[in-house]
Amino acid sequence: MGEGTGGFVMSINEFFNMSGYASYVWGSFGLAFVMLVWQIVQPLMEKKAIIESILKNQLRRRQRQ
Amino acid sequence: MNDSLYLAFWSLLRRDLLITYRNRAQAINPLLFFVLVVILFPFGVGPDVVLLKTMAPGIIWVAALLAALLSLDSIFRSDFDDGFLEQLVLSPHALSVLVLAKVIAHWLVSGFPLVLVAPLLAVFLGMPADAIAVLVLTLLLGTPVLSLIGAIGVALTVGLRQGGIILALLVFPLYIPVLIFASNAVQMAMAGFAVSAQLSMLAALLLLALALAPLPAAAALRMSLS
Amino acid sequence: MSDIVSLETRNLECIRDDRVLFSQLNFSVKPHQALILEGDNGCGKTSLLRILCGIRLPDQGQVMWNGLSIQESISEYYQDMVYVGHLDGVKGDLSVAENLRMCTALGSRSGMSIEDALNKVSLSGYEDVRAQVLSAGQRRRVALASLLLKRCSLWILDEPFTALDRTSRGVFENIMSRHLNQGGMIILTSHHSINLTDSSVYVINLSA
Amino acid sequence: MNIVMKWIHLLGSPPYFYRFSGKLLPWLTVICVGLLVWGLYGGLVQAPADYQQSDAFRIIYVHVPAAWMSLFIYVSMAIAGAIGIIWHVKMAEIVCITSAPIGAMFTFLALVTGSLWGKPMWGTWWVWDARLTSELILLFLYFGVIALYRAIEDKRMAARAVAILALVGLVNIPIIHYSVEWWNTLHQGPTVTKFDKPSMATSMLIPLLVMAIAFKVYYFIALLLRMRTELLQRERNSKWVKELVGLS
Repeated sequence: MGEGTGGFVMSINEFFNMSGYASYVWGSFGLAFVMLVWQIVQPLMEKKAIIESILKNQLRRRQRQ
Repeated sequence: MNDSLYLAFWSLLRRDLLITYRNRAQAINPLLFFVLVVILFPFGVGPDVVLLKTMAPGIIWVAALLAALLSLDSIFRSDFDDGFLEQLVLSPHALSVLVLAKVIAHWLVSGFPLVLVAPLLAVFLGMPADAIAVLVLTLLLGTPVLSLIGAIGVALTVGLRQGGIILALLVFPLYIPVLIFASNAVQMAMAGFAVSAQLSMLAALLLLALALAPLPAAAALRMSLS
Repeated sequence: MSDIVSLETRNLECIRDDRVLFSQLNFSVKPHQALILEGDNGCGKTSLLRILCGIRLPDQGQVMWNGLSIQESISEYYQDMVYVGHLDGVKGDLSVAENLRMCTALGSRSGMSIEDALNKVSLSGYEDVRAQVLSAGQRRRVALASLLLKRCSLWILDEPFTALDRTSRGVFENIMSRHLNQGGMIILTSHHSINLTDSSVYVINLSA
Repeated sequence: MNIVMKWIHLLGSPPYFYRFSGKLLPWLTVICVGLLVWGLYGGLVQAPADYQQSDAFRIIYVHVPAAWMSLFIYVSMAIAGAIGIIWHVKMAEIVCITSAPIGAMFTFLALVTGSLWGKPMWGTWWVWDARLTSELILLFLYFGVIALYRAIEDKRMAARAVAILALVGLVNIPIIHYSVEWWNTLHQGPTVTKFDKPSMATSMLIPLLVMAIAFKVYYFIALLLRMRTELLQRERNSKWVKELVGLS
C-alpha cells in the first residue's frame, strides 16, 4: 500500500483487503462498533421503558381517584 | 479496654473451635473433598507417573483451593442464621479483630488439616521427598491467605440466598497470585532449584492478607446485616 | 450516669423498596423512661429498631446518643446499648452457660454471675443444658438473661415477649421495671399490653 | 474555589444532575464522533503498514485503547465506590455501579481483539500472554462485581457491597498483574512479550492516542446515559421525576 495517504482511488480494494487480514481487522473494528453502539442503545431503551411504566402508574392512579 | 478485646478474641476463637468440635463429623468434609479431587486426576490423565509427577503441585494446590472454597461458607453462615452475628457487630470491640478470630478458627479447622494430608497425596502422585517438604511449607503459608480473602467474599454473600456460586466468582480471581507462587515453588523444588523467592512472596501475601483482609470483611458484614 | 444521657432521633426517615415507612421522626428517650413502638406488621418497627442500633443506615436524619451522632461515637454507644432482636443469638451446640459467657465476653459486664441471671429469668439449674434441647420460650429467656449480665443503660428489644408464657412475661416485666428505676432506658416493640409499674412509659404508633 | 464546591454540591442533587447531563451529552457526542473519525482515519488509512505485521497491526487501534480503558474504568469505579462508602455520596455510588458494565464491555473487547490480533501473528486464537491473561482475570473481576450487584435486592446495600468488592479488587490488581507477568516470563523465558506494541512511528502513535481519548469521552457519555437511567429508576416516585415524565 502506498506510503502515507497514497492515491486514494487506487487503494480502495487494498484498503478493504488489509493485505489479506481483512477478516481480522474488520472483524475487530466491526465488533468494537457493535459493542460501543449497544452500550449507548441499551440504557436509552431502559430509560424509555421506565418512563412508560411511570406514566402507566400515574394513569392508573388518576383512574383510581 | 483492650484487655477485654483480648478476652473477646480468645473466647470467640475458643467458642468456634468448641462448636466445630461438637459437630466434628461435618468438619471432615473439606478434607475428604480435597483427597477425592486429587484422587480423581489419575483417572482423568492416566496413571503415567512422569505426567502425574509434573502436574502434582498444580493438582494438589487447585484441590486445596476448591476445598477451601467449599468450607468458607461455614465461617459466618450459622451465626448469621441464629442472630449471633448481630451481637458480634453490636459489640464495642473492633469488628475486624473479631472477624480475624473467626477466620483463624476456620483455618485451624479446615485449612490446617489440608497441610497434614497433603504429604500422603503427594506420595500418591509420585512427588520426591524434598518437594513434599516445600509443598507442606507452601500450604502452611498459603491456606491462611485463602481463608482470609475468602472471608471477605463470604461476608459479602452471607445474606444472599444462593451465595455459593457468586462466592467462587468473587474469590477465585483473588486466589490466583497464591496459586501461581505456591505451585511454582513446589515445581522448582522438584527440579532442585532454590525456592526462597517464591516462599518469601507467599509470606508477603500472608502478611498483607493478615493486615488488610479483616477490614473489608468487617465492612461487608455490617453491610450484609443492614 | 451523666445527666445528658439520652437517645435522640432527628427527622429520621426510612424507605424500603420504594415505600416510605416513616419520615420526619423525632423523639428522645431519657433515663427512667420506656418507649413502646406499636403499629401493624410491616410498618417498619423492626427497621426503626435496627436503625436505632446502628445496624441499618437511615435514608434521612440521624440518631444521637448523648448528643453525638452514633456513627461518630459507635464504640461508646455499643458500650452502653444492648439489642435483642427476633433471633435470640443462642447457639444450639453450646450449653446455656457457654452461650451467656460468650455474650458477656463481647460487651461490658455487669458483674452478675450466670447463676443469678438464670435464677432471675427462672431458668436456674439450666447452666449445662445444651441450648438445642430448650424450647423457644426458654431460649428467649436465655437471651433476656444476657441483658442482666451486661452493664448497659439502654435496652433495645424487638418483641421480647414472643414465645413467653404468662408467668415469664410477668417476671420479665419486673426485671424491666427495676432496670427503669435504676435509671435505665428501654425501647421495645410489642403486640402484648405491658404494665411497667410507676415508670414513665411513652407510646409511638408508627402506622398512625 | 467555593464556586467549584457549590457546583459539585449542586451536581449531587439528582434533578440538577439530570438536567445538566442532558445539556452536556450532545456536545460530548460531537467531540467523541470527531475524535473517532480522526483516530480511525489516522489509524486505518494514514499510518503506514507495519513492516513485520503489515496491515494486521491496525487492530491495535482498537485493542490497546480498549485495554487501557478496561483498567481505567476499574480504577475509577473503585475510587467512586470508596467516595460513596466513606462520605455517603449517592452520586458516587451510582457512578460505581453504572461503570461496571461499560468496563466489562471494554475488557471483553480488548480480549477478543487481542485474540483476533494474535491469530494471524501466531496461528492460535489464545496465547497465555501476560497482558492477555491479566485482561482475562480483570474480566472475571468485573463479572464478580456485576453478579454481586444483581444478587442483592436492596440497591443501597448492593451499592455498598460493590464498592467494597471493587476496592478489594483494586488492591489485588497490581498483585495479580505482577504475579501473572512473573508466571508468564518464568514459563516462556524473558522474551519480549508478544503483545509489546511494535516500535511506533509518530504517524502510528498519534492515532492511538486520539483513539484513547475518544474512548474516554465515549466512556463519559455511556456513563452519563446509564446514570440518568439509574436515577430515574431509583427516584421513580419522587416529585421531580413525575414532573419530568409528565412533561415529556
